[in-house]
Amino acid sequence: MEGFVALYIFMLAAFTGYEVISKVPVILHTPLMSGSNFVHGIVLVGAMVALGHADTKLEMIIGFFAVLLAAGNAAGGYVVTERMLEMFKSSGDKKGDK
Amino acid sequence: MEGFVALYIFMLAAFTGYEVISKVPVILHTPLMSGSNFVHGIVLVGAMVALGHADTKLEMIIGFFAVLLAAGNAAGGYVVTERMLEMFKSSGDKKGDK
Amino acid sequence: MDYLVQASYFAAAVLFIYGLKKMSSPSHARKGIVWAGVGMVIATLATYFHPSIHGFEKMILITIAMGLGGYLAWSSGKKVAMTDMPQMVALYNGLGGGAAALIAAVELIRQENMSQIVQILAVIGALIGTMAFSGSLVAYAKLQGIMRKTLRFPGQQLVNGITFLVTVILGLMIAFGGSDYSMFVLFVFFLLSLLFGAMMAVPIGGADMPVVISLFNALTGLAVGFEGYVLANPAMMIAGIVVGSAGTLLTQLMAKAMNRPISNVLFSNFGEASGEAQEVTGSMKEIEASDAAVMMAFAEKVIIVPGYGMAVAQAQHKIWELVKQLQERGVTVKFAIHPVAGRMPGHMNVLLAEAGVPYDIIYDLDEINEEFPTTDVTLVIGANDVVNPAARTDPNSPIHGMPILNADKSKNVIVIKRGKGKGFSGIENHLFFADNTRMLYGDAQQVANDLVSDIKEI
Amino acid sequence: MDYLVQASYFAAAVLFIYGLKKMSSPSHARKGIVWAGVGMVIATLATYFHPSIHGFEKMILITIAMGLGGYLAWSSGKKVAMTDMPQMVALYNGLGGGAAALIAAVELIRQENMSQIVQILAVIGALIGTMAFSGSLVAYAKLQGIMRKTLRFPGQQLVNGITFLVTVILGLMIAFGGSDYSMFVLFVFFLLSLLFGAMMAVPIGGADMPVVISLFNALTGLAVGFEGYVLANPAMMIAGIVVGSAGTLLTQLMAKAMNRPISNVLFSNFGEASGEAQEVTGSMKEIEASDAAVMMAFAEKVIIVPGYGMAVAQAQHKIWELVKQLQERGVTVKFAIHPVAGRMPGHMNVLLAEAGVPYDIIYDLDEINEEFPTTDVTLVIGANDVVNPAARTDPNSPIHGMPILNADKSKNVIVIKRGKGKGFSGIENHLFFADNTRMLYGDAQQVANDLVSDIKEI
Amino acid sequence: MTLKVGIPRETAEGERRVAIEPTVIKKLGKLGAEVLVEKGAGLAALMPDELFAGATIVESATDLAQQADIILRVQTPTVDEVDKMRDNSVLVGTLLAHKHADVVARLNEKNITSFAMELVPRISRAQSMDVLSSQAAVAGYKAAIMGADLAPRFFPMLTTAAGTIRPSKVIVIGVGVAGLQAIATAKRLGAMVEAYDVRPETKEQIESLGAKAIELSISATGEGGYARELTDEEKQQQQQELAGYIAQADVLITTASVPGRPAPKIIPEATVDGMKKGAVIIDLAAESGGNCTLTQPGQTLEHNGVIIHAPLNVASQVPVHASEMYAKNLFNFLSPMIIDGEFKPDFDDEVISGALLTHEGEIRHQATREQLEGES
Amino acid sequence: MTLKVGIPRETAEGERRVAIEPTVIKKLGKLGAEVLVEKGAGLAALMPDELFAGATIVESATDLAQQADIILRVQTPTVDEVDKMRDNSVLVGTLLAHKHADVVARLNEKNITSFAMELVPRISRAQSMDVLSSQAAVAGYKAAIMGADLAPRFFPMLTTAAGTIRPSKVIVIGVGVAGLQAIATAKRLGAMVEAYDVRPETKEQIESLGAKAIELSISATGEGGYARELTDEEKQQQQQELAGYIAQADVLITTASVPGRPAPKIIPEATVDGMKKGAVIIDLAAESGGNCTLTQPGQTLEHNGVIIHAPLNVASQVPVHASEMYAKNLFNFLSPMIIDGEFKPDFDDEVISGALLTHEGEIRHQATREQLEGES
Ligand SMILES: NC(=O)c1ccc[n+]([C@@H]2O[C@H](COP(=O)([O-])OP(=O)(O)OC[C@H]3O[C@@H](n4cnc5c(N)ncnc54)[C@H](OP(=O)(O)O)[C@@H]3O)[C@@H](O)[C@H]2O)c1
Ligand SMILES: NC(=O)c1ccc[n+]([C@@H]2O[C@H](COP(=O)([O-])OP(=O)(O)OC[C@H]3O[C@@H](n4cnc5c(N)ncnc54)[C@H](OP(=O)(O)O)[C@@H]3O)[C@@H](O)[C@H]2O)c1
Ligand SMILES: NC(=O)c1ccc[n+]([C@@H]2O[C@H](COP(=O)([O-])OP(=O)(O)OC[C@H]3O[C@@H](n4cnc5c(N)ncnc54)[C@H](O)[C@@H]3O)[C@@H](O)[C@H]2O)c1
Ligand SMILES: NC(=O)c1ccc[n+]([C@@H]2O[C@H](COP(=O)([O-])OP(=O)(O)OC[C@H]3O[C@@H](n4cnc5c(N)ncnc54)[C@H](O)[C@@H]3O)[C@@H](O)[C@H]2O)c1
Repeated sequence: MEGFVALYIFMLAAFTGYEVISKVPVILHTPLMSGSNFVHGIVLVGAMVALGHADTKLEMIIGFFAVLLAAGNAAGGYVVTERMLEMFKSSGDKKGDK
Repeated sequence: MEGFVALYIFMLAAFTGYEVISKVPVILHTPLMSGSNFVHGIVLVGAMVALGHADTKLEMIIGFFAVLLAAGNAAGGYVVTERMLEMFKSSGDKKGDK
Repeated sequence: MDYLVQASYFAAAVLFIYGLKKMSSPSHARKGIVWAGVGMVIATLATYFHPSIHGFEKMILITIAMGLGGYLAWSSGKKVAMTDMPQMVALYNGLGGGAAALIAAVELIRQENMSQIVQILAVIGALIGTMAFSGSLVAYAKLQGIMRKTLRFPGQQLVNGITFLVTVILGLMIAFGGSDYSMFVLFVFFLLSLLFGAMMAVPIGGADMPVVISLFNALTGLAVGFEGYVLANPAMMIAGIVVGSAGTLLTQLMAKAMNRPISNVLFSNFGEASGEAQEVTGSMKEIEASDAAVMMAFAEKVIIVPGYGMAVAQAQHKIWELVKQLQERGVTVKFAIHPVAGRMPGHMNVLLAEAGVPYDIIYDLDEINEEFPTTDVTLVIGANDVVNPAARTDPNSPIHGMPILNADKSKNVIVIKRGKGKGFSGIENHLFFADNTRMLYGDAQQVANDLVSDIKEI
Repeated sequence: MDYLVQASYFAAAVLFIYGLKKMSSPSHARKGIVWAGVGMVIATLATYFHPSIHGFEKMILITIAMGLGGYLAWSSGKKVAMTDMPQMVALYNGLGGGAAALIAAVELIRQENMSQIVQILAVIGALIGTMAFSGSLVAYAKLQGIMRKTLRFPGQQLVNGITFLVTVILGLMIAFGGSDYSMFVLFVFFLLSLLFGAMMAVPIGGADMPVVISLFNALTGLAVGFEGYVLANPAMMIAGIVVGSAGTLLTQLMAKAMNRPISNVLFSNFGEASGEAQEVTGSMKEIEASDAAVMMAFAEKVIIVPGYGMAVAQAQHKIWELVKQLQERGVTVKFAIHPVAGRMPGHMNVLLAEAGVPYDIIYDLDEINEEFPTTDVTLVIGANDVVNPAARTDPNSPIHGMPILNADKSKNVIVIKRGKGKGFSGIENHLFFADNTRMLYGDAQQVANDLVSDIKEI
Repeated sequence: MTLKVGIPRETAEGERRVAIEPTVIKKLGKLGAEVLVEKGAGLAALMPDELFAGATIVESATDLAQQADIILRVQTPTVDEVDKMRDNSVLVGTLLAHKHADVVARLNEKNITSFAMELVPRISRAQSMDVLSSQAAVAGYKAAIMGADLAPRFFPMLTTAAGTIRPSKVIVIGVGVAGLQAIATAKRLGAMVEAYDVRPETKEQIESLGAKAIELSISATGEGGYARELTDEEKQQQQQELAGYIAQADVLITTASVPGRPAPKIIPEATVDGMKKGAVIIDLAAESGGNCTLTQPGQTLEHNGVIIHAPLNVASQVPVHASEMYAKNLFNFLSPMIIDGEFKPDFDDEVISGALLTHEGEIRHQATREQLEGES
Repeated sequence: MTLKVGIPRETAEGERRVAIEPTVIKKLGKLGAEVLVEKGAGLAALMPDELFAGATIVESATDLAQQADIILRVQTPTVDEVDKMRDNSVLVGTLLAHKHADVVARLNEKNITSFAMELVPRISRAQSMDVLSSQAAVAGYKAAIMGADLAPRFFPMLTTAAGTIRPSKVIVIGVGVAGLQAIATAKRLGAMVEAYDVRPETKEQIESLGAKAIELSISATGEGGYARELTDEEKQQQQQELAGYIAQADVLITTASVPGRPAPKIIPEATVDGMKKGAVIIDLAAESGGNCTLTQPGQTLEHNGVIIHAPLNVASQVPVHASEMYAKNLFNFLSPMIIDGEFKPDFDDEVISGALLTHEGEIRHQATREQLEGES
């Protein structure tokens, strides 16, 4: 990928991340931290690729652990976030989506 | 440029545009329209390139007009927007930047 | 392409986004356009070093074109009256669309081994850009008064539809024709696009114009973005698509502010609604709470005229909150109490006292009537008869001879009421139709509530 | 790479952004994580078809690793107590950072003709990812109670600084070493990164922990984004950088919510501030207005206990507005008036009546005292003595024997006051130190104002 | 010779108001009129003679009557007082012609042009001359204060160390100008206020003051914003339904009236018997007989532990402000008729002709003429 | 034999309160005591005997005194009434020992255990027994109502077709319990309220009611939340500075007092002379001589157009709620002493010992003892 194109994507993504988070109530800080923690679980995809094209034993072992850890990140991140946000559900749904 | 990369840039740019505009007071609709009108004056850059690599007479004529029009877009857009936003200055500055 | 150029483009893209972001808040708006302007200058200068620009001669040519176009637009933009701004926006927008279309034309004529995607986007950009060009020019002509009639004929929609269909088919032929489409097809394609854009704008008129201009603006943005892809120019891509997306949202918001779905503006009763209202001498002009909030927040002096409606809505607490917020922003606020406002002597006093409004900002008719001409905004809340100029002017009116609060003499009047309800005396109020009056419909308490939160957001 | 995979990645990126956007508003938050989850599943499944994954055997291996890691994390995440959530976030975050580091390791070991930029980003990603890994694990260990001591020694900062410097130098050697850096250097580089991350986390403790976890979270995001570039994977790039940027902002916001600059948390008095406060039995725990607003907005029942401070601040109108907003959201709100609240008999009644609070939601001590245990949030506004449990428990207290409102028995208590001011009787109030009490500092009127606008935003 | 406007001291018993106040003197002066005030005319309204700067103080009522071209009064003059007036002079006041046939006759004989302020048509333009409204506003305010003073209870709710005092319930019957003002005042004091009127449009008005409207199953809207009289059946029903509400009242303020007729008897003895001990009735309709059957106009009595207070001429108890408003009403009425210092009424004006009682030896007000000449 | 608590009818002139109310009867019953009430004891407070469900109605005062173990009163009994009481019985009431040496002596002779409620120490725990506070709250409220009733003006601002009525200015001097309540009530009615007290901490309290604090250059904080007496010089200065403010008042409410001493004379004749015609002074300090030198306790007089109203025993004018609060105060005081239906006071408790006047033939309250035995 061309360097500058990556820069554009990085810039836009950074702006997007910033905009999405600005002005959230303090009570959502922890759930959002957890939610974004889940999102970088996408590293799993990279880990799969790394393991996928690993050639040597060493690379494969490292790759295996990469997938293992990344899966942990994704799965754990999801469960924990979901449970935290569960708290907002009952009372939120009570009033309908507003 | 790879097709999907362009798609990513388009997607992120669209999201950015959306976020930037959402929740503006009605009174800013016209100035913002004017401001974004100025921003797409960047077409000037493209027009310059088009004229720059024009080979035939026809292409050059077309290119010339492209630059002419684009420059009109950029310059006119700027002046008009600046004048509209001028109105917000006095009262805005009165209270300091908040 | 060399690094300097690329870096400049990148900087321009960042500055555009940053500038637009600033522009969306009233107190920073002005800085926003300056930042965006800096971005534009950087990008333009850098382009002189673009590898595609061969030779000094071209640079001269570019500079001439740029200087000419820039000068004409700049000077016209400087001169024009504030009230003519909308058509200027339309004009400049049309220029941009035209430029995008011309770029597409150059590229399509060159037929330089484009990839399929590039070719498709070039065609789409050409179509959209051309439409925006002709449509915007029509809009400009109409607003400027050059073109007076709003052409309408039976079956108009059908003709438009067919034109569009043919244009699209030609477009497909070009887009998927590899490099062997004929120049003639290309020519007809552009011509039809031009025609269609104009036909879209011709039947629309009156208050719908700004919505349509905004739509063309969004279209230009898209065209620029697509041509940016064709030229592999990310600054154009980003700026174009940001404007395309923002413009689309803006168009929707503007249509919503007029209480009309966008499809309604474009297709159904092409501009009819607003065309007719103007036949009365003056019309009731609605305003959004957020707009009213900005008007008051940036005013120097506001007078509030409460009436029976405030009592019915029990809005006094909210109003007082509103006043306190205005005061915090440095606005001078006074209450003007008409002797017979409400339904009993002192009705307003009781309510304002309940809300805790201090006596020293409450004025009666004699004390305040001279102040209206120097007042930026008079906010009439659920009052009707007590601000009805008919009492001064119309000897046949049942309220003739009753002294009234001269709200109509202030620079702007905002009237809060629920609908078309008459006052106690049951007569029409011409204040509501005055040029400087805006109607803010809704229950007074609800509206006051909205105003309070809108002012907070500024 | 084939289109399907690319399209899936694109969809995943869109879903991540959309999901995060939803998560940032309380009423939609839960849908947000579900959308993001869908994105993740799509991306993961698509990756099986990624051209880099050679052979069935690898797929099995991947599936095993994924299953194992996923299962362990999922089941531990399901089981853990709500109060232990923060450390789980730290743990999972560490795993992600580790994964990013390991990817970097694989790529750097392969040394497959990387471009210079790719190589630089791979190294940066490795450094950051490794730090996030070890740092998060230390944070986890500390919160989980596995590691109890907060190691601190003189010159700690110097040692940290040197370690970091050495790591960076090694990193530069690798990044600009073309393909001829030694494996040993690579190994030492990773080791030192690991060490540095841990050392960063070790001295921090107590209330600063969440801030640090958030910081590591942002770092993991960056690492993932950079490794995404290395692997030419835009989904990773976007998701990673979005998280990196969002996480950085979040870290700042969290530090701000604790009234400490982020540098303070990280470098100066490493966790000392919070360490000491905990030596008292219970401590005063501050809360932000926006947080308090959410607590009340999502409560079933709220009791408001006004006191002399409400009178001093003349906050009654604002409070009533707050109550009306809560009522609109379906919250049951009652006012509890203590017999001697304020400075004269009926002081609160006068003020509430002035604000227009209807009598039927005003209760006196006998009527309401039993309701506190079933109350979600008790909001104490400028009251002190009348909610001081010492009256019940401490026979030596000057107010012993005075009946009090049992605010302390409700599930949560929020106390609005300006500072550490005592009440009329001049004694300390243990309610303020209770586990279920949060202090909301500020002038009662100002705070009520903030609460009102915060609730509107939810 | 300049126009002389004279203001005598009121002679009616208990009348504390006066038909002038300092700013009106100034304004009349600007119109070119000279103001004569009888010595001590303002004393009862706590306005000593010194306050009337710009006016000439005239020692005796007779002198004043002899000098004045226009006489402003609060209440109807006696026949003697009319006798002292100059022929062809002008009289403005609350004349209540139907109660004072003799006075009207004498005015006629003396060719006096008299205007009865209570007859001013209630159109928008004439609101500033509407003495009924201005004095009713005073009465309504005062009624609530009297209620609070006479009640053995607190109006507001009070949570104290010695227990919680429940707020009093105040019921207002008849929601005209006075009733609305009574509602507003009682609400201010913290009472729970409910109100009832036969005219349905009062519901919104009651609620616009934050009080609760009592809704019964009958309505009686009449002409010109006034109420019509109810049929016997309706009255019966009204009384019964109301009694239920009234039983809970701590203070009951009644202001119901139908112009030109005796006040409707809405509160029979049975209703009073159903009331709480220590409840208070303020019957503002006492002037026209009272809304309660037990009412003795002008007296305060107790019936089964219920105090029935039926004050007359309530506005006169707030003499400073009542006089101020009354005087301004008169001025607003008078000023269009004084042109260049001369009295030139435009008898085509509906306000002026509406209020005109006698002129050039004729009774101009139709109802009064019919009543009096039918009688004679 | 169960403990008998007796409540006689108050005999002091103008006293409308009674030391009991229905809920207290129930609560005393729960503690195992029997309640005896003299016939008609509650009539003046608009509580007929039927209301006292659960209590035994006793025909005569003598019978009651003979049967009761504990007697609850509002005011000090006469010597005769004490004579009728049983030896060794208990008396609770506002006894004002320093004014009634004879009564105290007789109580002592009869070995009666007597508690003076006004002596209850003003500590937090005893707030629910503080009759001074509860009755002062009533008086303060009533003072504002009386002010509004006597004033010839409106309290609130009123913009009407007949001109704009400016709000009245009410000034409150002495911002204790009564003063605060007066401020609150006058504010409710829409008056502009300013207030003054020598204690500086009242500034915040005044402002907490939305009123304006008058700040002079002197301060006088004493012990225990009460004010100390000022020096002569200070008094002079206070009077002069205040006079300037008072000149603008429409209603002046004075409540200043220093416990156990005559009320400070803050309003000399010169200040009154400087006031507006029609201004009203409500001197709540009348009980201890009044804050105005012209005050005649118990009377309403006019001085140069200013009405000086100096009512005594104001709380008694709101008898229902005043009695209710008073009775609850007594109950809160009594209840810790009634254990299993028997009277077992804990004389070590500071509240009980503080209020104890006579016990076992001794005067237990030091100041009273010194005063009386020094005298004898
Ligand atoms: N003060 C007195 O003593 C007295 C006594 C009797 C009569 N009057 C007469 O009353 C009139 C008073 O004039 P005014 O200007 O105060 O009132 P008005 O002329 O009666 O007008 C009130 C307006 O408020 C609007 N409104 C009603 N409820 C509302 C709500 N909930 N939210 C927002 N708007 C609401 C109504 O329009 P929508 O229905 O469209 O909302 C109406 O046009 C005069 O004509 C006066 O002569 C006065
Ligand atoms: N009701 C009566 O009749 C009466 C009469 C006399 C005495 N008292 C006594 O008064 C006390 C009443 O208790 P209470 O709980 O109502 O009041 P309190 O115990 O006096 O406490 C008031 C609290 O409000 C806070 N505060 C003051 N101004 C504030 C402002 N502008 N904004 C926010 N907070 C503010 C103060 O803390 P900060 O300074 O930190 O803000 C203080 O802790 C009791 O002890 C009672 O015995 C009552
Ligand atoms: N057009 C104007 O400018 C103007 C000026 C003043 C008053 N008014 C209107 O005229 C109305 C009456 O004014 P007023 O105060 O002089 O009235 P009023 O003194 O004649 O009567 C008082 C009230 O008693 C009510 N009433 C009569 N019979 C009743 C019954 N049996 N039961 C219950 N209530 C009964 C009437 O409906 C009226 O509201 C006012 O409400 C006002 O809106 C209009
Ligand atoms: N601790 C408690 O629980 C408790 C209970 C009740 C009252 N108190 C306090 O005691 C204070 C006094 O109560 P009170 O109403 O019985 O007082 P009070 O009736 O004895 O006196 C009334 C007021 O007059 C003021 N005063 C005295 N001399 C003055 C002068 N020369 N000029 C102006 N003002 C003068 C006093 O400062 C006092 O505020 C109250 O403010 C209250 O805070 C405390």
